[in-house]
Amino acid sequence: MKILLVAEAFDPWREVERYQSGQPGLAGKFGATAVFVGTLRDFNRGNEVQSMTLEHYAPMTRRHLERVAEEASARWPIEDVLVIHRYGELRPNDPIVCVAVWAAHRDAAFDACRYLIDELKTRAPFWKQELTPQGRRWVAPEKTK
Amino acid sequence: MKILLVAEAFDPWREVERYQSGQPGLAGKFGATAVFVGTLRDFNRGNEVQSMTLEHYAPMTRRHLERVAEEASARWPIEDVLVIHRYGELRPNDPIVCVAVWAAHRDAAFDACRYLIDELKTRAPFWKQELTPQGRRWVAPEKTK
Amino acid sequence: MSITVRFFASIREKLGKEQDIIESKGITCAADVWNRSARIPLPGNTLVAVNMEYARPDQPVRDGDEVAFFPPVTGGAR
Amino acid sequence: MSITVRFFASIREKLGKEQDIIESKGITCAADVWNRSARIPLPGNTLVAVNMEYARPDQPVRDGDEVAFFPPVTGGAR
Repeated sequence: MKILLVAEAFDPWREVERYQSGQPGLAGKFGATAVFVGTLRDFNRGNEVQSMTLEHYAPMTRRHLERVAEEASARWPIEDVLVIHRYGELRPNDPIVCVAVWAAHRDAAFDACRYLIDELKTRAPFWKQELTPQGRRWVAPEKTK
Repeated sequence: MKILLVAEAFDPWREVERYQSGQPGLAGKFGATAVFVGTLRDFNRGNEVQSMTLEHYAPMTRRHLERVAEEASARWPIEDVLVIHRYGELRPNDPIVCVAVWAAHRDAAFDACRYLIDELKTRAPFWKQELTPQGRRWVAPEKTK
Repeated sequence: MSITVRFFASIREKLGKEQDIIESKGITCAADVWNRSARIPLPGNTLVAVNMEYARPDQPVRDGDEVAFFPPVTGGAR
Repeated sequence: MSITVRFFASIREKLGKEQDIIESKGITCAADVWNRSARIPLPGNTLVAVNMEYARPDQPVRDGDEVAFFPPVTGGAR
């Protein structure tokens, strides 16, 4: 299990590939990998987005991401988890978050991946501020699904 | 939208990265990418698996994969789909199938990705034969979930 | 004036052939194609495709069609 | 004999400060920390964390604790 908080742009596919190759114990043991990547769009609620700043409460963020990953591991039969979350200033098309789950079977991989992304959105202390041509604005939290 | 049927081992993360970078129209338009990768395990139902041969009905396979991808595009607001399915002889740890979906929002990306993998399993004409120390055996179809 | 017949996977192995070309004369449906080419009863769980579309055994077939018989599919990942 | 106070995002901007260190004397709960440091009423949707665990405003705090106040979180992806 690995939790990464990164200040610079990252390539999620390269990170997933690198993490997976670096876990020789995984080879042959997992039949399913589910990956979710959230990426900064260049528009939101009708406005052009020029950049976004992602503020966070570093040690608390890490603790809660770890806890969500541990909960997923306890709840589903999964082999491994990788979570990468960006912070700092992002440009459109920059990945914001990447969640990857390795499991023997696909249901567990999908369910745990979705749980992770849903939980980290509501529990990890991150705040987004967008820069649009109309100025800076804090992004409002998502309505309950 | 792209459907690839490949005879040789492929790196799904590299293929997803390559496809995404090759679609400049996607940049900034998608906020969510969901990817599923199915990989050959070295065991199944208690037996060691030494290799697997994936037979298919090439033109029918392609037609049905395309149709499933079109159905997903009609049913969810998604931006793009990539499906890669291996055939021929596979070794443990070889990816079998990769499904990637790009969408504005995560629910559509997850739901369409899962629909694609579930549907292709029941509709695309592929047949798996495993080689174990006890000999060759055709893999039985999955029970309904 | 012929119909192409294809067999896959365990059915291919059981029959010992993967392709057949039969006369279309006297053939009205996919089951007729099976009977003429396979010469054993059609196993109950066999899937049938006519021109690469899933079909029932009683689906009409005509000259030039491609008719395939195969066991339940097992693609994708577990 | 002190408590570290942290403010984030729109609350940090509104108060014009991100960190405060206050005397623990006379402080019994997280709301007391807010009142001493912020000097405005606690906005209704403010989240509170004591030592990096989510807490209610009436959660007891003690000397050496870190108490944080922030708006609803917006991490992850839409």
